[in-house]
Amino acid sequence: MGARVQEQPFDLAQELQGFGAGAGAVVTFTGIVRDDSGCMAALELEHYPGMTEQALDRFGRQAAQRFDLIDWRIIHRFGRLPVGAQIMMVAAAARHRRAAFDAADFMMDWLKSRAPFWKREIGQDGTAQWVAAKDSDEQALDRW
Amino acid sequence: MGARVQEQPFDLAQELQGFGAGAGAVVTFTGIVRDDSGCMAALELEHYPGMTEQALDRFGRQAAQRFDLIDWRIIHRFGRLPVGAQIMMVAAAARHRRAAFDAADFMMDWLKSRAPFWKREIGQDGTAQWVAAKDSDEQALDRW
Amino acid sequence: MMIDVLYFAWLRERIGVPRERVETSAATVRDLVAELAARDDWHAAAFADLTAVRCAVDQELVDLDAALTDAREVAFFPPMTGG
Amino acid sequence: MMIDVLYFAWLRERIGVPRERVETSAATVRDLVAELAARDDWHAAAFADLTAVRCAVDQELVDLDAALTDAREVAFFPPMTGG
Repeated sequence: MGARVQEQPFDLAQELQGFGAGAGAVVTFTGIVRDDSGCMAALELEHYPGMTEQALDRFGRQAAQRFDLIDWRIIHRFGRLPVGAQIMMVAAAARHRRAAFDAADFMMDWLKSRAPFWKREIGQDGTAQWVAAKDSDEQALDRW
Repeated sequence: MGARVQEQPFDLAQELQGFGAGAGAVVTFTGIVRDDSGCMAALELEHYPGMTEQALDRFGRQAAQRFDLIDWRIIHRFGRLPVGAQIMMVAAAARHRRAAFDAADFMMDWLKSRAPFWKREIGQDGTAQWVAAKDSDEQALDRW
Repeated sequence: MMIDVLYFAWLRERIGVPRERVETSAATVRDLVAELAARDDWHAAAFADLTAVRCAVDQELVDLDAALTDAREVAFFPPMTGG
Repeated sequence: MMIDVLYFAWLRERIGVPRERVETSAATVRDLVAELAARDDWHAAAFADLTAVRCAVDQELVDLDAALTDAREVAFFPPMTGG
């Protein structure tokens, strides 16, 4: 149970060691740096130290309460992440499948537009461009 | 990409080695033997060799087409699985989050009521009882 | 024609064998079930409530009114509980 | 009162510093923004379109009409893009 913000990579398998004992269902989501344009080198993530940890912890605790989770984990990286690198992961363990799926989805929706991260795409030519927030991510919160 | 039916345990981390290169989102679901009554020792899974492999492969290929997956995997165990043991896993890799979540959900819904497995609960006292199919699992297919 | 008939889960337990080879001229799965149920009390018990029985012909799920033309393998089992 | 004002992402880039300490008697975030925007062209540019600016007071998201009573740290940034 818990949230972590870090620059270094994480190991999904290691994070799931002893995770969710007694659960019947574990759902994980892993976000990876994707290059849609074919000319991106990396994603650079800036965050708000202090506030970020608090926000992630709150999303996890809210999910735990709402979906009666047995265990949960949120890990989010910052810094320069090359194409193909892991950005973040959430994991949710519950007695039943639906709760585990919904909790992972819920944590992701909150992370997307309420966790203080800002992404910048770094091109292979060195140019940098801030990623705009999506209206659809904002609207996704209305589901909950 | 692919489905497997096996008696021995699987290692989620090993299954995800090199999984979904180029994807932006990976969702995994792991099902675990849960003891709700406090007196269960194991789950015994019987299956229909030949048909099972075909069915799982079809669910995976249907999910890949419908949700434009970059990669997918289904592993399902049979035999005697003690409380706490993994039963099965699905993994879905897609460009975007929604597709990866929905594909994992879709594969699970089909697995639940259309993959030829039958579960029997083995009590700590040695008694055995077939697990009845749930109407809600059957109805879940109407979503797709 | 000769058909391999397979049973799973409690159908296998009630009938007492996992498979048997039968000679039949049944046109549909339902006709085959009627023939099997007439064999003995165990078969009759297994097929007593057909709402609890599912069927596959040559490893494809079908309903009871499916034709048996060229079928080689027919399986009977309770509703599946995978995942 | 003295407040630490923090900037992130393109607000930080436009203003040119990640944080500054300001003496203010602003009652709300919106009042503070008006004071900051009046400082120089860079601040004015950063706050030109307030629909693109989000704010946290003492690390809690608030809207621009939130009071600043006892605030120690106020942060301005674009809409967040986590996950």
